Amino acid sequence: MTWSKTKQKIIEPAFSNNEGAEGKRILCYDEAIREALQLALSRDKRVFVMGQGVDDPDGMFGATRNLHLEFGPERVFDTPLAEGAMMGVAIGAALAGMRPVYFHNRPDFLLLAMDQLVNHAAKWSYMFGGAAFVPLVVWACIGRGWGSAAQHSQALQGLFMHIPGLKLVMPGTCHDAKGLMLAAIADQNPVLILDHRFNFNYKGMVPPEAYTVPIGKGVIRRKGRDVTIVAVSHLVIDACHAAQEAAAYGVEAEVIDPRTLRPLDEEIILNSVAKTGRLIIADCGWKTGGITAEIGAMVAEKGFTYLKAPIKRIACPDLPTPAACNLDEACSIGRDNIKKALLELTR
Amino acid sequence: MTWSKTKQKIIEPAFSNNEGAEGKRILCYDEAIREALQLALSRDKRVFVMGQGVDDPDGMFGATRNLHLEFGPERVFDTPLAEGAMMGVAIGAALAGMRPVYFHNRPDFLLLAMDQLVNHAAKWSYMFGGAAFVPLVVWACIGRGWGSAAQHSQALQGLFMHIPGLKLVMPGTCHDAKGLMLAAIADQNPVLILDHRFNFNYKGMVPPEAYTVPIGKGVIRRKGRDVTIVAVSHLVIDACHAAQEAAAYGVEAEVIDPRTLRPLDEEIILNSVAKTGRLIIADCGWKTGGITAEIGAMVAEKGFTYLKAPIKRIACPDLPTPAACNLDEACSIGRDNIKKALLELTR
Amino acid sequence: MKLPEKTLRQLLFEMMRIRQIQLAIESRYLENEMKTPVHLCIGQEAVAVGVCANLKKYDYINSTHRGHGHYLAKGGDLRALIAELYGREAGCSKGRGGSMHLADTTIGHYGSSSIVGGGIPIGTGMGLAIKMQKKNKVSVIFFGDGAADEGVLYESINFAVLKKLPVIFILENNQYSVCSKVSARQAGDNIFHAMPAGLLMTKKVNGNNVLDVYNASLKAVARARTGHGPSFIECLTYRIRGHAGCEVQDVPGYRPVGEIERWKTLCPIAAFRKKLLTNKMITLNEIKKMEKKIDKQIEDAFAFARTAPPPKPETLPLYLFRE
Amino acid sequence: MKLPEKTLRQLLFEMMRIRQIQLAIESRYLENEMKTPVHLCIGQEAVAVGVCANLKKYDYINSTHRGHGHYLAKGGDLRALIAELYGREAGCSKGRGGSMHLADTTIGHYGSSSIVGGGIPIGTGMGLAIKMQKKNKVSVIFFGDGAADEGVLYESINFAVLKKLPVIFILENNQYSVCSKVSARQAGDNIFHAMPAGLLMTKKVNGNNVLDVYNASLKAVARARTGHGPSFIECLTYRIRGHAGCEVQDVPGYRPVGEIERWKTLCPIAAFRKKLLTNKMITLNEIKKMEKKIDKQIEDAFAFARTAPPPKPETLPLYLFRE
Ligand SMILES: Cc1ncc(C[n+]2csc(CCOP(=O)(O)OP(=O)(O)O)c2C)c(N)n1
Ligand SMILES: Cc1ncc(C[n+]2csc(CCOP(=O)(O)OP(=O)(O)O)c2C)c(N)n1
Ligand SMILES: [Mg+2]
Ligand SMILES: [Mg+2]
Repeated sequence: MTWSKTKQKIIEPAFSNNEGAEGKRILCYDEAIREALQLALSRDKRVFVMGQGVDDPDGMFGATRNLHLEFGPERVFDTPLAEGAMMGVAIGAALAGMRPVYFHNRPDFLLLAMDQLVNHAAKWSYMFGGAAFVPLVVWACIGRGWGSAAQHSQALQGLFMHIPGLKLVMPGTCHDAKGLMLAAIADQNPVLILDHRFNFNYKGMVPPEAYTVPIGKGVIRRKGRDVTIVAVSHLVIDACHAAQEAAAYGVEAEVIDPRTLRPLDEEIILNSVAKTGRLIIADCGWKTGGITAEIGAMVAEKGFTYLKAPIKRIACPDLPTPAACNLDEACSIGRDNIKKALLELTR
Repeated sequence: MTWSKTKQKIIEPAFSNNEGAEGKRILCYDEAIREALQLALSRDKRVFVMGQGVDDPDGMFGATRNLHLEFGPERVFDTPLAEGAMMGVAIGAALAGMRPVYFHNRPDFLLLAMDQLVNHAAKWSYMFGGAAFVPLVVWACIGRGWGSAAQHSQALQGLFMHIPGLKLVMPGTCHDAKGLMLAAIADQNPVLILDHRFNFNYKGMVPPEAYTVPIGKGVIRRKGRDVTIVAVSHLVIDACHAAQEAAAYGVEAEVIDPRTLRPLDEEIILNSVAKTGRLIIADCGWKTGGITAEIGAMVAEKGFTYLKAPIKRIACPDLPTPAACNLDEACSIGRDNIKKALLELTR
Repeated sequence: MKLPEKTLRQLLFEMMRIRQIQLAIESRYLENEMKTPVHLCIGQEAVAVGVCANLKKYDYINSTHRGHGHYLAKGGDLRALIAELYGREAGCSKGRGGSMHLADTTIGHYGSSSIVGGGIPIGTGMGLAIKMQKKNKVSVIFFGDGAADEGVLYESINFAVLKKLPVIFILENNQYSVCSKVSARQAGDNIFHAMPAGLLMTKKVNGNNVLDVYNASLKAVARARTGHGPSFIECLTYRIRGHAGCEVQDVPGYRPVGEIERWKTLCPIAAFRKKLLTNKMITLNEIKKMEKKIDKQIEDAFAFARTAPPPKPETLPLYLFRE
Repeated sequence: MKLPEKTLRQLLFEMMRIRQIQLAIESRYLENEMKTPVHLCIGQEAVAVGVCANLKKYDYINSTHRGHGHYLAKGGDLRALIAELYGREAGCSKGRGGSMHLADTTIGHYGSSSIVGGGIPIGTGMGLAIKMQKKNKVSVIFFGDGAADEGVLYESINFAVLKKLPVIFILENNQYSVCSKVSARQAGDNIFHAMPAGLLMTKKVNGNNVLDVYNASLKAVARARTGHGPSFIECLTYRIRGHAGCEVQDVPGYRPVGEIERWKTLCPIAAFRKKLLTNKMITLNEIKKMEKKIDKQIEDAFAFARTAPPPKPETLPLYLFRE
């Protein structure tokens, strides 16, 4: 596959209501990712997919279903439970000319691979003055619910956003899930994709051909003049709904989906705040030192003069996730939290 | 040792010039830590010290020197290079009633133990509704220089600040190094202490008795009305010097040493910004998603109305550390960066 | 070694109890009231029971995501277990842990991890504490064949042997990690069986034979208590149900045809029951009585759990730190 | 096996070259111009040389913080090495890596990690790539006894055996990790020697005898090239200098009296030199010539490195990402 020739789609179709979707092909989120993998595997023999359970009968969240049958067990394979070494194996394979896609069904397990991911993958190109490089895609699913509790519910984007040398991608639509996966595989560098489990409920327009969505470019999902909401992953759709509801009160929110957290499209955020003067950041990770911290501080540093009001940070409470569903729900954030913040900020 | 009876010293002696130090005892930074360990080991037989090289002839940075001779190899011992398991071993010992102090000579190596530290130590008390708890001190030395390069120069406080359930301590003086170590050992929870290598050049007044410095309380190191500087670890002294120099230009900076990053003493920062209206945050870790992000966003959220100017974030460039000393130095931050920011902000 | 009849009957009772409790959970799981990912140990009861029968209340155990059996065999409170599955404040982890995070410190169970292999070094550290405190306890670590893929096992065994810790590593080899067979993940026979006996006592036993498990762990416990260091026991067994939750939730297609059926015929409880009956150490009637007794306990526990209150929302931030 | 004289002389030459280069670094290190933590391999030359003599240019090696010998034995450029130590743009890692992070992709050296054990899975992954690409290469991984404490070794060997990868694990056992003796960290003999030969070829050799190392790795390479999977070779050797840097920087007190002196008498170069001289395969004069030749190379490299420019400050952000 000649990645450089892959068409780049910058314009994202309207997605929350699938406006203009008539006659377009609609796929589920897992199908969109699977199609990206399928295309990459067919077009580029350097690409392979590894990870615990990728060859399970159901595939990983459906996204890898039967790929091992189509491409053989050499190119789509299960791994031992050895997250530390397997991350190193993926790095080594990338160094030696392959394009591994390494799936993890929880980011919690990435903590076993932090040394390889942070000390090795993220630093390799720099450390050797560009002599070698690591075209590696690491994919993990975040999300909570059903009492999964403290070790199976983390949304660790706040950790990974701190690491120079690692690109961090969090798609919010089916279209982007496919296009960002292909962009990540085409990238010459380590890219971490975090997909929220809730996203797997989405359907959306997904063009059948191979296309990439650029890493590092955000998109405005809804235009508005009063408040800017930067929302991450599944919260993009929540933010759009909240904005819709707030519109009834005369508040017009602009919703930005950054799509990539690192590199972050600071410009799109600053331009929006320049217009609205108000900023809400919504993230499903922990608050302290997380995504909302970086984006908030960035605006307080570079867009201070635009700000007419304090920034608002909506994020999960700084707690391990409790199992009991009433407590778990009390920790979750979504449309209502965003709406509340919107109305408070414009009151 | 009955920790609850240990005297708490909240007032920190003037330290940068050792004003009022006549007749007081002066110790080096390593001696201060060693004294804390020595006191803890003598008073509480649950306390033990483990870590690679703690029984080396020189001890770890001098801070563990000969403790194994005084307390025996059962209580002060070297470990295999197995950071993942050894962190778990320390946790298990803590659960079963011991008080381990686990030394690491670089935080880079903590990345091998992230699973145990983040998924286990930090979550254990919450996960079992308080049934069990982990009184564990993890100590690591940050710092750069002499071409130590990408894997031996990281200052990873930005990562650890994101973790609920982990206390994060970064002393800036000899006095605090001792008092915070004792407070950490007395604490019922996992505490991570990060000491900067530069601190080991410090001398300062250190009372001989056992005392603790409260975890979660910052201190004003210099009073001023124009700008608030929150500076971490060795940058506290740099900030004081920068403030001194800026005073010649009529700028009076207030320097805050938070001492603990998690829990953060938000009040002391907000009160200061309420007075000065200007904020500089100086940290020796990476900028994006690090300490300066959280403190900046916190003020933009809770102290927005006090702010008269954009916040300034002084931190290391978002790069792995290069070996070549001229590049390494270009990455380091210190007095001059702070002074420059001070003058820019008040111009 | 001949065991007293009382012990044998107790072993049977404990296995039956764990089985019946698991079945009760399974049958009620689809009501969607236990909102927690359960991992049943149906078919593996002999391991937990055979090991724990050798332990004192004060000994430590460390368990996994598949931990109901270990918790119960060690003497954990049944009501508190079921309440935990229902996410209640009265749960053994106050509803904060769920099925994968059980604890009962009064019986030496300080909590289990759902990170595969996560408990192994922790149990090793508890062994270190025992040695430093000069106590006469042992620390038993249960883990699966999946955990044996993880390097932390190697590191932990090395440390336990190095320091001669009173730690017993129980590899519960049910041959699968989720849908992944052990042969797809491990290169050969477990390398630890090749450790010199003087350093590490190693044994491989039929994990579906409670007496084999009992006898092997009896030796390991004796060794540990007398300061002779750690042991490693591999128990070959089989998970009859799906990885997570109950039979109907199992994905089809990853196990060879007939495998489950064959292992059902190797049921550790049926075999042992038959043996005791044949040897006239128990009567059918007595077994019936046991079943009834257990059913009553189960009814009681579910009734308790169902009506117990969930945690109060305002308690959400509690327990992050110990004061 | 009888080796051609040329090969034998080459082995001697390579070892001498590495030694003289290390000594030159040591003697100039205290000038404080090489601002990078060096780890000399004086005394361990036979390992790097004995192994690499069996490798082709396109084969991969993966090394450690103590990597000068591996880099040189594999054919890495000397000027680029010394320039790297001086932090120059002309260094093999453009001055970004320093002594612990050497790379030369033209000779299959894709960079080494200073995280102990960090390179082990990476080299294993390079073996995986070789297999997937159906190339006739091998991937050699050098690591120390300290790295053998780390679980990642266990995980990596398991994976290499499972997938029959063309990987050769070279454990360079110099008996210390910094000041910590191997017996203070490892419970017994290395467990991998107990792996069945069919799965993993294992050997223990005198790492100070270059021919022993050569012969063992010759077999391992043949095995790997013919698709028979991985090997594990433990080479017993000794680090004559301090852990980091030179003799004068070594902390006294952690090695038994006389140990260093004894190992100095077991010098791999002196022994091999004597052997060749005795067998009349080389003359003293020829050795002198070799020394001179090497000295000239060294002079040239240092002269080059000293005068080479450091990286330009404005290049600081380069290379974080590959475009
Ligand atoms: C470190 C880690 N990797 C992956 C998982 C996902 N996971 C949960 S249970 C499980 C199976 C573990 O198999 P095994 O240890 O044999 O235990 P069993 O389920 O068979 O009892 C896996 C892979 C996890 N929880 N932790
Ligand atoms: C994971 C990790 N832990 C600790 C260190 C600190 N350290 C650097 S070199 C070294 C010694 C390693 O010993 P060994 O692997 O035997 O190599 P040698 O120095 O003897 O060549 C140690 C402990 C490190 N770099 N990485
Ligand atoms: Mg299993
Ligand atoms: Mg060594």
